[in-house]
Amino acid sequence: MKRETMIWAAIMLLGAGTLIWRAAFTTNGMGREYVRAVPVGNGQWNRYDPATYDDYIRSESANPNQREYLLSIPRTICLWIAAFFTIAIFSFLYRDNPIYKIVEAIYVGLSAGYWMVIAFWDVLIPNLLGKVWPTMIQKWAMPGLSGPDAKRDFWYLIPLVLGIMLLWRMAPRGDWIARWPLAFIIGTTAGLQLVAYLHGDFLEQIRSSILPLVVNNLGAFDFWASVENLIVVVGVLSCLTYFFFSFEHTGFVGKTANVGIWFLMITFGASFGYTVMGRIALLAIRIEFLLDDWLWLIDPLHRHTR
Amino acid sequence: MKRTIPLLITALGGFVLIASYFIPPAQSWGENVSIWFDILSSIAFVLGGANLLMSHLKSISDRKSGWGYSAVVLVSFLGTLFIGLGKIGVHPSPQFPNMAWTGYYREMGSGFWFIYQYGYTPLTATLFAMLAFYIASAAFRAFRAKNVEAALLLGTAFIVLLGRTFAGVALTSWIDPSKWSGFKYFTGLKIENLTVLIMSVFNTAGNRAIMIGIALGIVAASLKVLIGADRSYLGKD
Amino acid sequence: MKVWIAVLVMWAAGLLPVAALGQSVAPAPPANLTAVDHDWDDGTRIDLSWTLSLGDSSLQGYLIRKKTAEDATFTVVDTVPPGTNRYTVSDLIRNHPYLFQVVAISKDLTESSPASTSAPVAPTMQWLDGTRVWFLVILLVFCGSVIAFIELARRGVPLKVRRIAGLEAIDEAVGRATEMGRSCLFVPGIGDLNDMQTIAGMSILSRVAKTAAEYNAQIEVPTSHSLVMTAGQEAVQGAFLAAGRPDSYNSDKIYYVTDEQFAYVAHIQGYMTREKPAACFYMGSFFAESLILAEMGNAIGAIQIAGTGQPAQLPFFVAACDYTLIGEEFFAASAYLSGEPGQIGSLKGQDVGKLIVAGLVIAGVIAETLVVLTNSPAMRAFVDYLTRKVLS
Amino acid sequence: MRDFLEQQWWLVVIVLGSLAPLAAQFVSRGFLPTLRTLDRRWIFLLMFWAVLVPIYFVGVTGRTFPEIPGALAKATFNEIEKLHAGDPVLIAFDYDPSSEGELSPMATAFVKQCAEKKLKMYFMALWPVGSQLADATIDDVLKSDFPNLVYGQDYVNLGYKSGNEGVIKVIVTNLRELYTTDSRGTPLQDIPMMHGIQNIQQMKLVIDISAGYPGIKEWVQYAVTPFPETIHLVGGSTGVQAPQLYPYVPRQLPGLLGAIKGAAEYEKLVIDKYGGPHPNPKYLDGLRRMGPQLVAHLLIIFLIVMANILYFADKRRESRS
Repeated sequence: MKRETMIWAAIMLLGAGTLIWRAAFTTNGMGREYVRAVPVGNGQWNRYDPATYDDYIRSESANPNQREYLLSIPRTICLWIAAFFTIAIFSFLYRDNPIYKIVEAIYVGLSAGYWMVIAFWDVLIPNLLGKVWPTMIQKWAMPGLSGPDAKRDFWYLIPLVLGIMLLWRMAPRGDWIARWPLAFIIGTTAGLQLVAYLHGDFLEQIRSSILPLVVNNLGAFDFWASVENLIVVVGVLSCLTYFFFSFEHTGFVGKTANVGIWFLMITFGASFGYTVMGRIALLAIRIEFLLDDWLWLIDPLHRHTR
Repeated sequence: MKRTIPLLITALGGFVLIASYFIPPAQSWGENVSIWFDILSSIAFVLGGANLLMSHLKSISDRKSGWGYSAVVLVSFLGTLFIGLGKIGVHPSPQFPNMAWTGYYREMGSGFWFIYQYGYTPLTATLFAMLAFYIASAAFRAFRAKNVEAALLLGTAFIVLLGRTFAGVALTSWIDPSKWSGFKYFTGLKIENLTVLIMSVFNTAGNRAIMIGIALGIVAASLKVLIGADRSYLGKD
Repeated sequence: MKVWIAVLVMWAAGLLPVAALGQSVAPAPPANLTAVDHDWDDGTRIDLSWTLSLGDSSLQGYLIRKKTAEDATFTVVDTVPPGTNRYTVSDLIRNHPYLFQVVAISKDLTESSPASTSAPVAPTMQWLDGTRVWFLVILLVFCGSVIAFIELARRGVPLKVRRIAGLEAIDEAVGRATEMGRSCLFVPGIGDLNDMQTIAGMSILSRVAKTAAEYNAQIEVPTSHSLVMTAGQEAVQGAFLAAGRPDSYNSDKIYYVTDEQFAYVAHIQGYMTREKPAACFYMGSFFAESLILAEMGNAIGAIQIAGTGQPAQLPFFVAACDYTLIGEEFFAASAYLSGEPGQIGSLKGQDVGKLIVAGLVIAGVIAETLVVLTNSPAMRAFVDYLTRKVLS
Repeated sequence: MRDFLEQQWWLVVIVLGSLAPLAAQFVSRGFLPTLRTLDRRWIFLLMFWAVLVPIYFVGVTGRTFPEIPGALAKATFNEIEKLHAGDPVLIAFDYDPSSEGELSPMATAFVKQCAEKKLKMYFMALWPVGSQLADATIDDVLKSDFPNLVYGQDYVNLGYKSGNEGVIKVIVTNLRELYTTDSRGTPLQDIPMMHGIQNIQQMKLVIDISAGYPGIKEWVQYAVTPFPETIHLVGGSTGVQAPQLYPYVPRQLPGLLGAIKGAAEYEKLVIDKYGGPHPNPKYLDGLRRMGPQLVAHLLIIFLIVMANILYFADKRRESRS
């Protein structure tokens, strides 16, 4: 254990040294974020759009006194933090460690807050308070909300009341009252999904399984297309047999169910194989972030070469 | 009172919505209920947030092992809430320069934008990217031809994977009708065509049956909830 | 055809001004255009019918246009092939008057003079949606059979159902966790309570929690939505009460993590490596995180049982878990586990549904094949009715 | 390759150094025993290098990995190849920036091939941003590499029209019902190449680059199905969408490029024929992005083979004992 710690400490020191050397003592450096200042309104304040080192150098060589393209210190710091996050998460693949634990804690807290902020500004304000007290919301945060003649929509008192009942759970007594909104949600979900799945998936899938077993293609018998249709129909029916609950999987039913399992396995194998490409693309994007955006080791889009 | 009324609410809510599907004047009710659901789930954030606060405060005050991480959770949670709800760093909307709160809370350059851009996004993308590693280790461990089913799973995945590389295409490129006319009956065996066949025939059949089954399962499960046969979500009293 | 080639040749030479097209002979127009409100709908459709153009056989087709009473110009709705003399315009605004026009188009795309409706017609709404009547029948048959079997079962008629491997493993898994003195982890997925999969997962949670209470095993339920946490607390509390151990219930074990999919997973995988639960259950709506969870569970050597109705995630659970409840089995699980006759009855109802599917598919396939083989118009009509009306 | 290894020696050292303990295990404990108890972290590490090294290699050298075009890419290429100079083709950009990674290499290559074939290109879009993406591709390919092509005579961007499949339904018989100007607002009668174009059945080929709805599926349903003899369609699609389109191949959709793999195969065909000895790197986007994909796929295939070798070796040993 002791030796391992030392090896890791050495690797980290070496890595940190390389980073400092690269950032500070090479011609191009690495990991800096540039911005372009764009005046907004009547020039009351500037918006800072992302720009590249390349933009900056070009504009600087045209006019050394330009103030349009700038190095952004906060964004540069944040870029390094983002790179740290990336490496910290990947470090979990080796083993659980304090750095991962810290980043995990940051991530959990940050994302919980993130979604609550979104729910507040995107749902509660426009869809609840904006409906129940439109004028107040207009005066405060959303002047454009539902036009100048916004009227109260009293239907929205229902979710408001249900919501308050839900929050009653935190009260010391009578927390059973929270079951009412829960029952409302579960009941309406059941109703909506019952109809949606039966009308959508169920009928749709039956309809698309109705295929001719003999395919006529421009007047000629198309053997392969016919075989394909036959396979689809047999496949659907045998998989359904597999799902049958009333019979044990023995005898004829068992054999058909077995064919069904084969179809399912082929389906799963195909989906698995097909998904690999997308997952690798995700990893490639992360590694490109590290090599390109942060380390400036590669530059396919010519963003940070002189 | 504690169980009967919720059961009634469940049944009433569900059956009314089912009926409304067939009655044109009521067909928009479902959408309204979906909006209400979003509102309720947003209000419920208070419960989730309180739960998060309490459990981490408790582990800090109990000095449980790893309580320091709980402190980190709390700091990042409250910090994000403060920056996001307070619209820190957000400028007022250009149309209403005198109203401080009119700016868009995710405006570029604002505090919340920084959190999104340099915290949320890289963290999410990196965790998502871990799948590339797990998919490799799962393939190594699970894809062994132990029986017919496993062999089919493995074989199909193998063909599809191979078809995604130039090696797979090269392997069957000798099936070329221009070299020998007899090959025209066998072009279906070329690996790229085989992939198409697997995806469009076998995969279609399997997925169709799964979807029909799921639809039936959802209908039966919904019905059990609505008629009160399954009331496990109500607890006991 | 010849005209067509001539047009192409002239066009290719760049000689043909648009106006030249207008010089070809206009086809005979359709006549007697009538528009009536479509019966039994939600007030968005109007039926058109007209008499065919005299030169119908040499047409490219008919062009249908609509406009509201206040619009200045007509807009195109659709084109239909020659020989068609009726059309239902859909996606109209309820109780809003419309005017319609039908013109014949010749093969060289010359338009005839239009046949127009004389007075505006407004689509109106009826109290029953006629397009959904067949669906209502299917719904009633299916739901009726589920309820009928539940009733039968409650009256004591014995119903037999087959075994499902993954479900019998649940007891074993909880038992093993108890022996090892480790906890059971139950992950209800990342769906909210507006997804039946989550609700079905809650049902299974209550059974697993009951088993855990009986064995006196620890159960840990991290959730990614506040509402799911609330429902989960109700379910587990109820289960502990039913098992006769209300004192062992600890609401802290059913807690909220975060709404963010991957942060939730980051937490769970951290929890798994640190606490090493002996049994992991993944029951609910899962997305890309399925493989992260299942691989993690595998690495710590837990027994893993998964069930979901997300077809895209089944391959990963199948590859990495000990048992996977595939689609319908997942929804059946809570009925099995409950052991209540009423719930078992619902499974029989589901089988009736599958029989309906098989019957419809077989009938449809035979009819569709006969259409190709015999070209019989009656068969054609039957298939059309089946696919367009019954299954629409 | 040798130059790369010599100049980037430090990467070689890191990669080999990190794998040295694994190699040592194989040597000291034997092949099968090591494989049997293989720590999955070695697989993680292999995967990491399998993705990182190709990205770095391609990024530094600008060279790409080999690619052999499959039947579908060849069919797509040939559908365009068999047209004659001056034939009109419609190119629909039905995607948005979120799928640019997969689709923009296809778009670039499609436009390049059409320009090389001297076809008349009509751009349009059913997705709001599609029109801008078409303009970007025009700038990138036509304006910089084919400066003698003239807007309005050799290519035109008709722009975006809302209405999804409704647009297709109308323009198959009457283009001017919906389009009266191009995307810049020029009336169609002032655009020379629009003279005589009444509907898209006059197009010799429709090329759709699609990321979902509306996209290839709608083009098949509302353009190819009603007019199978006059409208020919080929397309490029995202990996997620491709399986849903396979049922239309080859009858209604003779050519289909799926995901980055399809893009790379097609790029290879276009570059081999028209790229010259030193193709411009902007035509190699797909091939570049295939680098990590290829090595990672080969790694997974290799792992599956290893797993089965191990499994069958163990089975034989069991049955012997």
